[in-house]
Amino acid sequence: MSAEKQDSRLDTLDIEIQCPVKTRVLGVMRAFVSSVAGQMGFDDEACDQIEMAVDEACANVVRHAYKHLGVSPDLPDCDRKDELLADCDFRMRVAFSEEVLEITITDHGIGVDKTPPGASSVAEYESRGGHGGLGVFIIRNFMDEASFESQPEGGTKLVMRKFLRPENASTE
Amino acid sequence: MSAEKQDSRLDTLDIEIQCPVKTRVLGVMRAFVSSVAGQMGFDDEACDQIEMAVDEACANVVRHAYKHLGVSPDLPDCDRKDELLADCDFRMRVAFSEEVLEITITDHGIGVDKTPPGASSVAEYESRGGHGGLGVFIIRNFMDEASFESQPEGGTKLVMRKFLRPENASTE
Amino acid sequence: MKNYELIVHPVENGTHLRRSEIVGCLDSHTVIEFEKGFEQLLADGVTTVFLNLEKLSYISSAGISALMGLTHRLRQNEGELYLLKPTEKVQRVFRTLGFTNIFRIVQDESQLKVAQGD
Amino acid sequence: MKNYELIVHPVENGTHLRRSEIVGCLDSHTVIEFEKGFEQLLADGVTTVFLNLEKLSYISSAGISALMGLTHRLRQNEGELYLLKPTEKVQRVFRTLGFTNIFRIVQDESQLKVAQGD
Ligand SMILES: Nc1ncnc2c1ncn2[C@@H]1O[C@H](COP(=O)(O)OP(=O)(O)O)[C@@H](O)[C@H]1O
Ligand SMILES: Nc1ncnc2c1ncn2[C@@H]1O[C@H](COP(=O)(O)OP(=O)(O)O)[C@@H](O)[C@H]1O
Repeated sequence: MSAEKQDSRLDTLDIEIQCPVKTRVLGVMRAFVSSVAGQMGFDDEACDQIEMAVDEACANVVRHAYKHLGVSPDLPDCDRKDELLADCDFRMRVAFSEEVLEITITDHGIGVDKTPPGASSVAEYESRGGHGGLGVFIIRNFMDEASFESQPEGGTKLVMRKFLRPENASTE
Repeated sequence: MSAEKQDSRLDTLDIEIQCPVKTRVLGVMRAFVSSVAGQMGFDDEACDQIEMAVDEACANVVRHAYKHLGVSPDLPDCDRKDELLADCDFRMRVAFSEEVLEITITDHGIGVDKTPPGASSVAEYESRGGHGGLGVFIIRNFMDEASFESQPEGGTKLVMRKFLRPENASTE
Repeated sequence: MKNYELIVHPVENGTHLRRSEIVGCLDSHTVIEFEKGFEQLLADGVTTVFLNLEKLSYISSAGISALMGLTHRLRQNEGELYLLKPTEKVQRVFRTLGFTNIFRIVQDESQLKVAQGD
Repeated sequence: MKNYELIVHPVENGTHLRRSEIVGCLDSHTVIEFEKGFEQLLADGVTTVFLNLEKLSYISSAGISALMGLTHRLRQNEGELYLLKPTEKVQRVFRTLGFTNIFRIVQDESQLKVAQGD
């Protein structure tokens, strides 16, 4: 029993990253998280899905969380307050244990009222002319669980989980 | 002037990672740091060198920093205190600005008296039968600057720098 | 490592067709430059675009959304955006999300000749 | 994604030669398994090893040190470790650090025949 317990502890992983809200961090976050997912035994398709869900979640923080302060690549240059960039950061915690990869992304931005609905289907998304909602649709579809919460101190916390199962595990 | 200042601020990057002292994080740290170096404009050879220096530095933390507590993959199973693993972590801060990539790796372990000398050359390393010192040799050779410091609170802080110059910049 | 580039090949025969290629990734960081590149093509009167995706390493919702916007605009002028040879990774994303019915994806250049009607 | 594997090909003609191959990376995490694999070969009386490095994606000082240890032990028995076709990335590390004079690196299988004397 103790040996088993030890092994499972050795296999766990818990890493936290703190980073600025810039679109150029997206590629770095993707490289990081797909490396973790690969290490943890997910197959290529599952790694790609985790990579994409994380990219969408981080892109939302960068684009939406601090827009009210004037920090977002979506704003026209004249409305952008780049001098506030230094105060805007977010954290990603990546934890693996008991065959679940849990990714928590926390910002101190404007928060969300409730879980953003996202597109209900790609057909619905297309009928609206392809504007908005695809990111949350992807997060919901590619992860097993995803929940957005506004935090008491302000900002959003998104917790996403994906289970390592025989059908999404690397066979190599 | 203001536009120039703004641009240089937008190009900076400052990310911090906190992670456990397990050899399996090494691959993840490498993927992360080579992605950052590539983003910042280093060419393939420079990215590989930064990747390797970081791997050596992290491997030293994992292998040596907490050995006195019984936490190190180098210890025989009977001497290993895996239950202490949860208390042993380290941080890597990766900052890029003014064309310098600065990587700071901090642990709370046993510390170093002074900068470990490392091998003076590969010939010398080989003459000793290939034991020890190659990691620090690689860090010194692959980075432009590297300095180890013991910290007042205990533990080691290693600061490494590599300058982005025309000869190690990606031309693509 | 520049992680995005849009290559537009020179006009071949004065038609409103342009062959182009993305190298790198298309995410919220690089999509802005991509959209600028395509505004230019549309301003030049191009109606049919062959966009080779063999070297597209990654696409996010921002990239998909840009491709959809471009598809819609070309179709308004009876044109089309042909996506050529996406990698297995990118194709899997299109397929899993349901974009294979929306985009005109072509794995084989010979199919493209049929599509052009010559 | 298993990030390390040592493949040892079956014995060909009862000699003390073994062909093998590393797939993945050789760092402080994977080197322990690598060393175990080679202890087994040495215990089997192997003196000459062809180690194909075409699929070795990364090597750290721990990996280099393991290769050196193995080289020394094989040479003690008049044997040799031949490193076949390292990638440009791995070869550059060997070259920059000065290991190209220490290891027997072979880029082309035909050189290997000469080395074997047949
Ligand atoms: N971290 C966040 N902070 C604030 N708002 C968010 C955050 N994440 C998502 N949202 C909200 O959820 C909405 C839907 O996001 P998404 O599905 O990615 O589509 P899009 O980003 O194209 O609008 C966003 O428009 C935004 O209002
Ligand atoms: N973070 C650290 N904490 C404690 N000791 C360290 C640390 N980093 C390096 N050292 C010391 O530096 C020495 C040289 O390291 P290195 O050149 O990598 O060779 P090796 O790890 O093979 O001994 C180590 O043996 C160790 O004593």
